[in-house]
Amino acid sequence: MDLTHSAEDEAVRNEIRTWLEENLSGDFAGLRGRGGPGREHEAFDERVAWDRHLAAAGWTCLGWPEGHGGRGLGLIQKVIFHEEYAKANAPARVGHIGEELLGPTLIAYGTEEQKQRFLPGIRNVTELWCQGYSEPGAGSDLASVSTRARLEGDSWILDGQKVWTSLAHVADWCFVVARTEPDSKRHAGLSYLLVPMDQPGVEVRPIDQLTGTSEFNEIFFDGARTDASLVVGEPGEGWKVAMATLGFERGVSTIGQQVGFRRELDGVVAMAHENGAIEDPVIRDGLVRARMGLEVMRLNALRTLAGSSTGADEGPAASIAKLVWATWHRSLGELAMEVAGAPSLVADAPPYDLDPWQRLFLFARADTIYGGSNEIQRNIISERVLGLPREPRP
Amino acid sequence: MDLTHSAEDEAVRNEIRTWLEENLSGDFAGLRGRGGPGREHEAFDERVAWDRHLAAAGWTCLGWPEGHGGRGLGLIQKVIFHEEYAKANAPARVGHIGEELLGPTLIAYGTEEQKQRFLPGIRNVTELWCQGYSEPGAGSDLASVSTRARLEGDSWILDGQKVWTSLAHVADWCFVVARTEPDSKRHAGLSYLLVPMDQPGVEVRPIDQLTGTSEFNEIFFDGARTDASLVVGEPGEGWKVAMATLGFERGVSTIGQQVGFRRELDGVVAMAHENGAIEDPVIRDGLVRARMGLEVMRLNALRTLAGSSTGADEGPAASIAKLVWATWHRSLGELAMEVAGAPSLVADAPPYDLDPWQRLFLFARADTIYGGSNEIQRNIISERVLGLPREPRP
Amino acid sequence: MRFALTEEQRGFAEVLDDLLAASNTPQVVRSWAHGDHDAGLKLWQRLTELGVSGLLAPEEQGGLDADAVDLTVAFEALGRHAVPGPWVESAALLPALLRGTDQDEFLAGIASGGNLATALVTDMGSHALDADVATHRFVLHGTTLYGGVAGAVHRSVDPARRLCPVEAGAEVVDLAEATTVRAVDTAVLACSAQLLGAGEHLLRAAVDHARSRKQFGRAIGEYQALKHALADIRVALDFARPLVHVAALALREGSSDARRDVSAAKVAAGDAAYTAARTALQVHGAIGYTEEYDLGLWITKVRALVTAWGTPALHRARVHEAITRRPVEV
Amino acid sequence: MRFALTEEQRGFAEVLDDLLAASNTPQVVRSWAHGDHDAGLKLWQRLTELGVSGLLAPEEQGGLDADAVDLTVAFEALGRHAVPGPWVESAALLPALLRGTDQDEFLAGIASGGNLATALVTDMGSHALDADVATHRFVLHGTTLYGGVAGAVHRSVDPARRLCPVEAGAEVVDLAEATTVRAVDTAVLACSAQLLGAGEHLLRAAVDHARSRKQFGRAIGEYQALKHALADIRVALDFARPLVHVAALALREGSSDARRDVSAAKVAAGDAAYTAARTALQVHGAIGYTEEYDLGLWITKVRALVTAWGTPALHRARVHEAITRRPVEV
Repeated sequence: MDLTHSAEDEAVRNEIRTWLEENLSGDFAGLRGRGGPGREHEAFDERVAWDRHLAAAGWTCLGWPEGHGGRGLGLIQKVIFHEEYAKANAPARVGHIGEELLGPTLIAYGTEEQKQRFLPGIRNVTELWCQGYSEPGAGSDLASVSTRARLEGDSWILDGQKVWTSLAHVADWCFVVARTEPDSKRHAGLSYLLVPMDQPGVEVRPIDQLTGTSEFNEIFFDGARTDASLVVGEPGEGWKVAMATLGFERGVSTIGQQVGFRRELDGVVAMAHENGAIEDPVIRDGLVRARMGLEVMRLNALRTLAGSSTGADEGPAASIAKLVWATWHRSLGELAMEVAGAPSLVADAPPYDLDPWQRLFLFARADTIYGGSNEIQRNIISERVLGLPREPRP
Repeated sequence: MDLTHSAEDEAVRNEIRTWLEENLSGDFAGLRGRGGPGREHEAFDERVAWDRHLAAAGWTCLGWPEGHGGRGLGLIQKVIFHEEYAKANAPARVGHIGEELLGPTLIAYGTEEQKQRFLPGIRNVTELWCQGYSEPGAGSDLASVSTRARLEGDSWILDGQKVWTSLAHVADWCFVVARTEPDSKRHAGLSYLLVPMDQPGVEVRPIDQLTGTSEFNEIFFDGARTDASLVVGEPGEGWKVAMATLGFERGVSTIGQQVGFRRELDGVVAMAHENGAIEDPVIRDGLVRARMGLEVMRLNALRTLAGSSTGADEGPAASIAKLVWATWHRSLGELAMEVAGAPSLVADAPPYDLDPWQRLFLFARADTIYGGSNEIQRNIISERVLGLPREPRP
Repeated sequence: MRFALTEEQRGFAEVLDDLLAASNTPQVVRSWAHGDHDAGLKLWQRLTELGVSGLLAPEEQGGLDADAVDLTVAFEALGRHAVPGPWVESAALLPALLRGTDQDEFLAGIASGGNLATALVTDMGSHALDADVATHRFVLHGTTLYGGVAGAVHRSVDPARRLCPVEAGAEVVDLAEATTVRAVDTAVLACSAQLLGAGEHLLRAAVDHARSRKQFGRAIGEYQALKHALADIRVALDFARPLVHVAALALREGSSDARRDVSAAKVAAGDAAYTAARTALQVHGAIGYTEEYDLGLWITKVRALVTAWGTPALHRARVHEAITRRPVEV
Repeated sequence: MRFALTEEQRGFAEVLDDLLAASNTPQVVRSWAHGDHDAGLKLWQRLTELGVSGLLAPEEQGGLDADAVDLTVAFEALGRHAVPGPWVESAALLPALLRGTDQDEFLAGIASGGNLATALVTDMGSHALDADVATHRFVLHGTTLYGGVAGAVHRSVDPARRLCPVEAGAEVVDLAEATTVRAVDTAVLACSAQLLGAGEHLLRAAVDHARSRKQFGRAIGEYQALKHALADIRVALDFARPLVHVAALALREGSSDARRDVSAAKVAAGDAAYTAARTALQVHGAIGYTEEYDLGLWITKVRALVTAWGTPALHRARVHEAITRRPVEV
């Protein structure tokens, strides 16, 4: 057991760090700290340019095989990239849905044609993707999808509605889970389709949120079309492919996320020192717990990394990590507001209407809901790790 | 809305206080603070004598109608009695199961003969009772009772086992819920029987607990007999009677209980001041929270009192109170042990092997289990107060 | 000894609830948040007709001479329906400050609903609520009440609470310390009652949603984890309310423990309402987080009220101090 | 970079588990609690043969020269099986104190299992564990190690931990402060690992019970409230273990943060084990509270270990102090 990096890994770290220092400058200097959950609207076009700049230098899709345009980096080096990226306060990526979710799914399940058609666009950030999973009234229950698709000649025709779709208003394509066998139930009869967004049958409506921003959207499919060949995996077996995508969602970027959390926590601590809130023993204890919680999340991620080479089932580990970070982040938001005190009530004008602590508070509350609610995670842990019986289903 | 007592109530308070001062003296002086949950073994015979002394002076069964040997006191005056009784640190009562549970049940459901036969013994503390509800493997699920009783000639014959029976080893009688219709299920086919303990077919075995004491028992019925007339309510309708008894269990004595809690809390606070634990901000915050929690329990009891004349359903209010006091008391036990620190680990010899804080810790943990677990209470609140659906039953 | 609302008080609460339930308050709140005060001012008048604004004003000036318990009844209803406007300032703080001074005309205006007053209490913040629409603005600094000069409106974390910086102008009156303490405590009490009411609404919304929304083929309200979380909110609210009432009694009786009791009420009501907001959001899922859904009106309101009129840290510290000052009392 | 146990360490844990699972440790614990040490001493010898007692002793004295990570592996197994005896003192504290002194013979006796040593660390308590059966008794006061003279055995909240007051006798050796700090930290670490192991056992017992016990016609493990409570324990233990391992690494590397890391590990492992005990009791219901049921052996053990080797308050204060000393680091 050791926590030190090999010389080779340190060399990768230095390369990344140096490149970021040199490149997050000039036009890009102002992008530090921009974007991210609750702030996806910030400097969007500039961040697209930055992502393409990263791509040109070969810093996208690091873990993909070299044959598909990646660098074939191992887990630890990917973690190092994310750590350095977060430490440099580099802007939130715009292409992450394609890079982290669809790309690996296509590499695993896509046809040769699909890979050739789509992987370069993801890798070079020339095509942006969004994820069409959630539906109104379905929430965490993906298997109750009711968006329908039917094959007519050379095309799939889609009708239905998706919701909570991040970045749909800027995406070129959407990967959609749709019911392609009319009377099928639950997990059966679903297909995983790739659908172009720029067409008459697709309408995107932003959802205004309590943060005053609207990075989530509803998508309405009304006779939307896509080519018959653009189904990933066999028709009717979309559930398996969709689950694989969800698996990729729990990637190494959590380590980078923690660097961001650390920056937020440091900010709250600094504010507590400035305004004297640190003298309140309850707040002080909360800050110490938050610090310890963050350390534990970091260590857990490192441990998960060490274990991931063993091929063990990572679903439960991901559930544990999600449950903990979501709860931690919500608590930090609450703590930040308590530290800030009365001044935390005043805001400026939209869309930049909230200071970082208000945004942290409002957005972090949603963490325990998105990406699988706390309740779902606890079910997974109790059933898959502890072996407790499933709840009776009607 | 007011929290002051009428002159009449204050007169009752003075009468009780004076009587207790004068009578908790001489031979009885040493009984102050003896007995109670986790300490029922303490000075038992002397406490029986004390209870009979109370009875002789007319201080038992205060709320019973005068015709049955009670005083017909109202709720508030009963509360005042319990407050003063607890403030005087008078010993825990030995006859409370008869007085608070069986007596009211007989008054409501018993035959005239049953009342004449049993109420005087309860009122004068010449016959002690225990409650035969729980069974091995049944726990909170009273309806799954499997102790059987059949009518043979003039007698009920009982076979089966009860468990967690307080004071069974000293009781003269037991009220037993038994299945009297062989193939009946759940709530149907149960009867509520009064069974003498001193007979060959009844065996009592004490259950040793982590506290080193054993106030709970198992009762084995092996052809135990009781007279055919000693069924309360109709045969087969024991569920209704048993539920009524449980209703009486949530009586006004909670206010007295809170006075006892206050004494425990004061002791923990004093210890924290003595050994410096009060300087730990987390412990200090815990103590303040405990103090506030206790105040809230007191106010809630007063509010429930005010509402109880309206005849509203008191089950949920009782569930709320139970959930809160059990959780509060468990936390106090934990806090006490943290305040006590390393010295809390050392104990003396059994059966007085634990200091008050150790006993508080070990016993209070059980509070969240006995008398309906926290889980059961939350089910009741969510279903009966909030109107949420019941869980599906198989 | 009767620790319960009187029949009159329960009737008052029902009348207020009936009015407010029929007033489409979510729409009133949204308009108010956008600076369109018409509907809110109409509602102000109708509540005034029921006596809300004049509760604490003297009878001679058209008020009701009601007590602090009555006040909690009214403010719980205001919180339950998320009524916008400077109610705490107009109906609690200022009447409590100015009773017995020479400000009879002002108090008569409060009771008649003609005066909409707001105030900045300098040791609790730097902004005053809704100073843009108020007819009177004040600054309470120490024991002195000044007229106030308001700056531009800022949006706040609760868009329906429009906050303005206010500077002290001419002195209005210098007060006894006991009066200012009592008046500010009365405002804190009113805020606590609002929190309770908002918490009740959030619980009810969460329960309604849990009963109707299905997931994995069952009403989500059948799931035990959710049921128990909602039960815990019911408990938290049921245990905060008596603290609010006791604090009201302490203020009414002029008890020396009033400040401690008010702080305890604010902490408990804030915690309960906050937990209700958190759980309501969790129960609703992502939809509870959208602006178009009414739930957010109460969630942001609770967020603001938890911090307004003294942060939890401030009130917790007061309770700590009051309790640990007398060692035997912790 | 590999934050995981080595294959050898996992193998070591398995070998220990196999031995202990076959040793009827609940019976050993009960006998030990009644002062009948035979079975416990036999188990001590068998664990010694596997190297547990000599882990930290130098190779020259027959020890294994193992590191603090190995130590946590062994003590987690001891905790999982509730093994009684002065293991922390004999296998962690004293070897860490006496390595590099002239106490070669004593260390050789530790490694061979012939020496059963106990010690009172005066700033953490006033009693020593199992001094009645120990072959050597010590008192560590400041940086000086003395021989110890034991008084009568007291029962403790965990009956299998027999505590004796001990008075300091002749001085054995005066040590560098760094050595004593490191040795006591090593003992705290061992105790933390024991807590983890005990917590794991309690979780497993609760899960087994929840799967087999039926109530209202369903296995109680189907009820979501219970499932989620058990899931939370799984999470708490999974998140305490890395802190224990990091503290072990810090001790191994001689990091200046070692004391803070050890305290953080003790707090986290204690909290997790304590929650496991509380939930296991809740899951079992009243039967978990009886003396005849094995569960109680672990519950009282956890209760004792949470307070032993520094109370939660002490370790929490150390973490607070270490973290807030450097403002930017909180």
